[in-house]
Amino acid sequence: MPIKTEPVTINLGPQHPSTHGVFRLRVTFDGEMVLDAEPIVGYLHRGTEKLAEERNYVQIVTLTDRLDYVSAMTNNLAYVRTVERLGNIDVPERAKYLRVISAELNRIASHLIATGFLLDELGAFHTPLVYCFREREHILEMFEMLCGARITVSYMRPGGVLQDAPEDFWPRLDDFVKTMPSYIDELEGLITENEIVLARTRDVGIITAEQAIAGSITGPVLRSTGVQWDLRKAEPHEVYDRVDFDIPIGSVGDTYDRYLVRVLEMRQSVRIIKQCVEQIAPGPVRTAGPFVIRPPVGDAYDCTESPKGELGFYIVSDGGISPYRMHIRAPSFINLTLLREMLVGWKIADLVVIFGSIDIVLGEVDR
Amino acid sequence: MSVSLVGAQVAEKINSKMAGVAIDFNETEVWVEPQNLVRVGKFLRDDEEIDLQMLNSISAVDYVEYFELVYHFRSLRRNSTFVLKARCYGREDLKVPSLVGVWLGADLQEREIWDLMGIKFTDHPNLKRILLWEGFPGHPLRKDFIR
Amino acid sequence: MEATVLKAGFDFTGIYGFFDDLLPESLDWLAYVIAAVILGAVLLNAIIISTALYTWFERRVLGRFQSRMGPNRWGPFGLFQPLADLIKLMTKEDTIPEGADRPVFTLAPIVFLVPALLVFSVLPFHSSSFIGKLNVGLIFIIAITSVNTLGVFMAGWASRNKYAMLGAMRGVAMLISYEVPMGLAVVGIALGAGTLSLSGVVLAQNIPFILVMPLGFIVFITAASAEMSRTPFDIIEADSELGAGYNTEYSGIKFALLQLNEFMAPLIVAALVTTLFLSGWRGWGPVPGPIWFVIKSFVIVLLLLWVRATWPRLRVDQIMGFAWKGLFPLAIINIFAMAVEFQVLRDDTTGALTTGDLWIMAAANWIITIVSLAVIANVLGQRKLRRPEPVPSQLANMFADRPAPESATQLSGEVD
Amino acid sequence: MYGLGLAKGLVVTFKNLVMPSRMVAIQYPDRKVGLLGLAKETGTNPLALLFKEPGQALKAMAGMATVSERLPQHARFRGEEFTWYEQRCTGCASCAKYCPLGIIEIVTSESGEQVQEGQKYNIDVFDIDIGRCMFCGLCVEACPYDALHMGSGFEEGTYRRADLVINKERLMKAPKRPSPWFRPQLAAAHFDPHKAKEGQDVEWSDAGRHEQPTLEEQEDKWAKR
Repeated sequence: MPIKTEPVTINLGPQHPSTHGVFRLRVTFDGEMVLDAEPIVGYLHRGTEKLAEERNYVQIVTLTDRLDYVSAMTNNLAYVRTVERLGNIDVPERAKYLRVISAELNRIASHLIATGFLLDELGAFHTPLVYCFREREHILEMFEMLCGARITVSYMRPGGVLQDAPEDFWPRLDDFVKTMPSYIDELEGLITENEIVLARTRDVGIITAEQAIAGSITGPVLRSTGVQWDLRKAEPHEVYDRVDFDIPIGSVGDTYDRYLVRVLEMRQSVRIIKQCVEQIAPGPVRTAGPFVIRPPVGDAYDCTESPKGELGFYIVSDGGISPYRMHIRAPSFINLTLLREMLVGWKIADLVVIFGSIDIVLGEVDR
Repeated sequence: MSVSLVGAQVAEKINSKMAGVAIDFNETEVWVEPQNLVRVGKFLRDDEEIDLQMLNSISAVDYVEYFELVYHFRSLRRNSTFVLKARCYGREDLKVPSLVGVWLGADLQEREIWDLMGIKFTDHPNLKRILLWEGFPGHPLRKDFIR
Repeated sequence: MEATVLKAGFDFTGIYGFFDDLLPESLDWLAYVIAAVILGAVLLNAIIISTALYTWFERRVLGRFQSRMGPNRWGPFGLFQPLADLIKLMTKEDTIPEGADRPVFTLAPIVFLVPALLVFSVLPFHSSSFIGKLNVGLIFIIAITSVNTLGVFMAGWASRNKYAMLGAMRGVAMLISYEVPMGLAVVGIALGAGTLSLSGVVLAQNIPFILVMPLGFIVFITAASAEMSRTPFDIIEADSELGAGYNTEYSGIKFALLQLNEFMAPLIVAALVTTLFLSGWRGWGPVPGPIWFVIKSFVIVLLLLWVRATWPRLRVDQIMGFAWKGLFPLAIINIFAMAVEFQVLRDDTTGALTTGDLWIMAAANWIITIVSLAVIANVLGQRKLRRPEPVPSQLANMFADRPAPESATQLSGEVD
Repeated sequence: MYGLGLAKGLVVTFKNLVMPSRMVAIQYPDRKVGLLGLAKETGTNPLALLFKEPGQALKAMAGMATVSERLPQHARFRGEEFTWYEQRCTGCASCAKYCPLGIIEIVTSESGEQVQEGQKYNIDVFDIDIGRCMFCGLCVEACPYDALHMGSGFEEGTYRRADLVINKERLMKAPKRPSPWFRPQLAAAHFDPHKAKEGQDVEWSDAGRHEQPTLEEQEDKWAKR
């Protein structure tokens, strides 16, 4: 007598340890094998785009903190750049350097979290996660020096940054730049050559470069497929054209490459910060201007390379004190497009790992 | 810096292939009729010189008398960007052809626009609400949405 | 010498004799019962208290591995933490999910716990201090630890929860697979010791068996850590995948029992490994046997903790592959080598091995171990550790609009 | 060689186990100390402590002694104990206007008192609902007279939401320890609200960016116009 089997449908989430927040994945399994997967988002939808329509341009900076809440600096950067493009606001040199330094610090912090949680999903009993958080703590403390808050920084303003870094920030940053590479080495020693990690991540969840580009995938996920594309080089904003850094890429486009690209990017970020510290010169950090900005009628789209991918803001101004419409091109959200293609055919354990390697933040997915 | 394709040139190219499709243009943008979106999209993607590989972002703006769909494209090979706009008039029962067949990346973004703006994308494989729940009254990003 | 120190307290015959003298002739059976109850109570409490202390120890050590403190609030150095946990779990509502198989759901924690406790009844903590003087101790242990599988499946099935069911199915597959290498590793012990009695095994270890059969040790400790489902083999619980696996739906005192079993498992494994491979209570100097036993177990526990703190989890198919393609051949090699050596070296008349024979076996087995491990690692492992060099795809060119800078050709530079 | 990566990982975790510099956890709100730690905390040597306070010393040896501990904060920390100077406040409600959440309520009335700049207003109500506050600091940034400053606390837990509304009386009574966040004059004076002791409050005259205008300046600016 043949044994009758049938596929099982499971809702992974919204309360599940490895969905990075309130995310639901409706998965159909055949035993352990994934037959179908559908992401269901929206549990953290706060209507940021609608809220922005009734706030003035400076107040929206606080909203952008809460998009990708593990890298608020890059969100601020993308937003204020769009407003500056819309309102033709100049930025002082020193502010540009401070922006790059804080954005790169935040990129390291975000990639540390991505790596830590990826390893957590691989089942490493939180050890790499705690190590990553320990290093991230240094970055958060530096943010506290810069702007008084650790996560929701609200540091940047259209026309510069809020305030200059305090005196004790610079020795701290030097110390960080000096010690961080060795910590990354240590993290790599724990992970990169670990045979269990290799067995779990190599050739798992492959996407090709063509697929990724067609699916509008950006960021480390795109670069892991071998596409050397980074907005910091392609569209050098702020001072990225004055510093020397490389864009690491992966060879296959699997989970392991996505991890490796992030680690290599952390090293490059340290390198950028180092050069910025050498180049930065005293000066004003904010263009004098009214607190309430009234950009001319029109629209503008600007994007920066956030740790998750291309973060873009499309703002339509009607000449008033608040945007007529603000649209956020959220990389985490759009990177989910190919989730099904990546997951189908793999096992439950791989599902969790592949999903973790995309590195989404639900604040940005749901906005 | 990424180069923005010149609107006039692109409009000319589109019109030379499909007469009268590009109805308006400015420095960096081209306007087309919504029903021509898929044709234009295929052309923009496959044309050797324009070569827009990636659909970067789709936004919809409610200008009260009409809705404007804003497509931001990017060519990674040529490091160029381009903006395509389409206006659809009316408030109810708006229908726009879906670009999922041309760029897969339109999938979630079009669902989001249907959810928040209420513009239906025909031929979309899975046009459901995405951020709000099924049965939510109205489309909140419209200017006439009242809680 | 060591035999005199703790003899009276833990010896069954001693207690039995004491009560036998005390009670009248017709109540001999009562003396037997009293002795059994006393010893059972002492042992049970000792195990459960040491498990409780072990939970504290594990959490503290894992905390230190992870740059944390671990529990240190309750009592001296946080030692009362297990008590607090127990009170918390006991006062929580004991829920049974709707549609669950209630009797099975209730029975599962007990089915879990009893075999784990039974294992201790045959372990020789001291030359005369074990309770069941079982002449088939080895087989008893292999048999009794297999009951765990039933518990996993009962818990997963009765919970009426898909996650629990998945965990249970994984658990059954994995636990049954790892029984095989574990059993085969024990065969090597039986060959080397010439007996199935656990005290006999200890007495036969003139040099610890870890030196005589390193391969057996590796197979046994790996299979045992899979049996107790800890990283890298914790797919049964797999908190990042299945929530909590088979115990998803458990709460209150039932969950406490499951946790008790889970934390008892490392102690069992450590005690077993100490008995089978580290010559049990035997040691040097004036230190009494039980202390040696505890020290050796402690080392094994630390080793298990260290591994738990470091390595990620394997996937379910990789775990099965590892059992059948890795550990199983190793165990067979171990048995084969031991059998051949035994046949060659044994005394023809008594069939016993001298200490010198054991040393010869050790030397041969170390060579076999290294060679076979290298071979198996190469067969099992991805020999192709090198990956294709990353080549920038032709689909993108970041410098299409301007001359590319010099350094742009570099792919992933070193940090200067 | 296969298996080397696993060993490498073990070495890394062992390094973290034994190196005391990697133990970075901060115990909050109090820290367990041993005998040596307690002696260091009280500024005596362990032996003297053992004689003077045997109870405390034994407790410390049993791992049960605690000393209070707080996460080191930078002076610029944006915290909740808002510092408000009624002498500086004109009731212009800039802060209320720029608050993204609209949680500041200000009610003013005419005082009838005429100063040279114009009429002075009474501030009847000045409520900050910190239960909904996200401490973005825009109110402080917007204040044209440096009357409102961020504070440095983060421990204001209450049982009722109503208690989280800071009203004018509480603001006036609170110790004046403003955070130097967005207040360069305080940062230049190296004022650290976490280290400030009782009585080291910042007077209202020192808290502003602007000098008090002299009488001549006032005449130039306002009276003669």
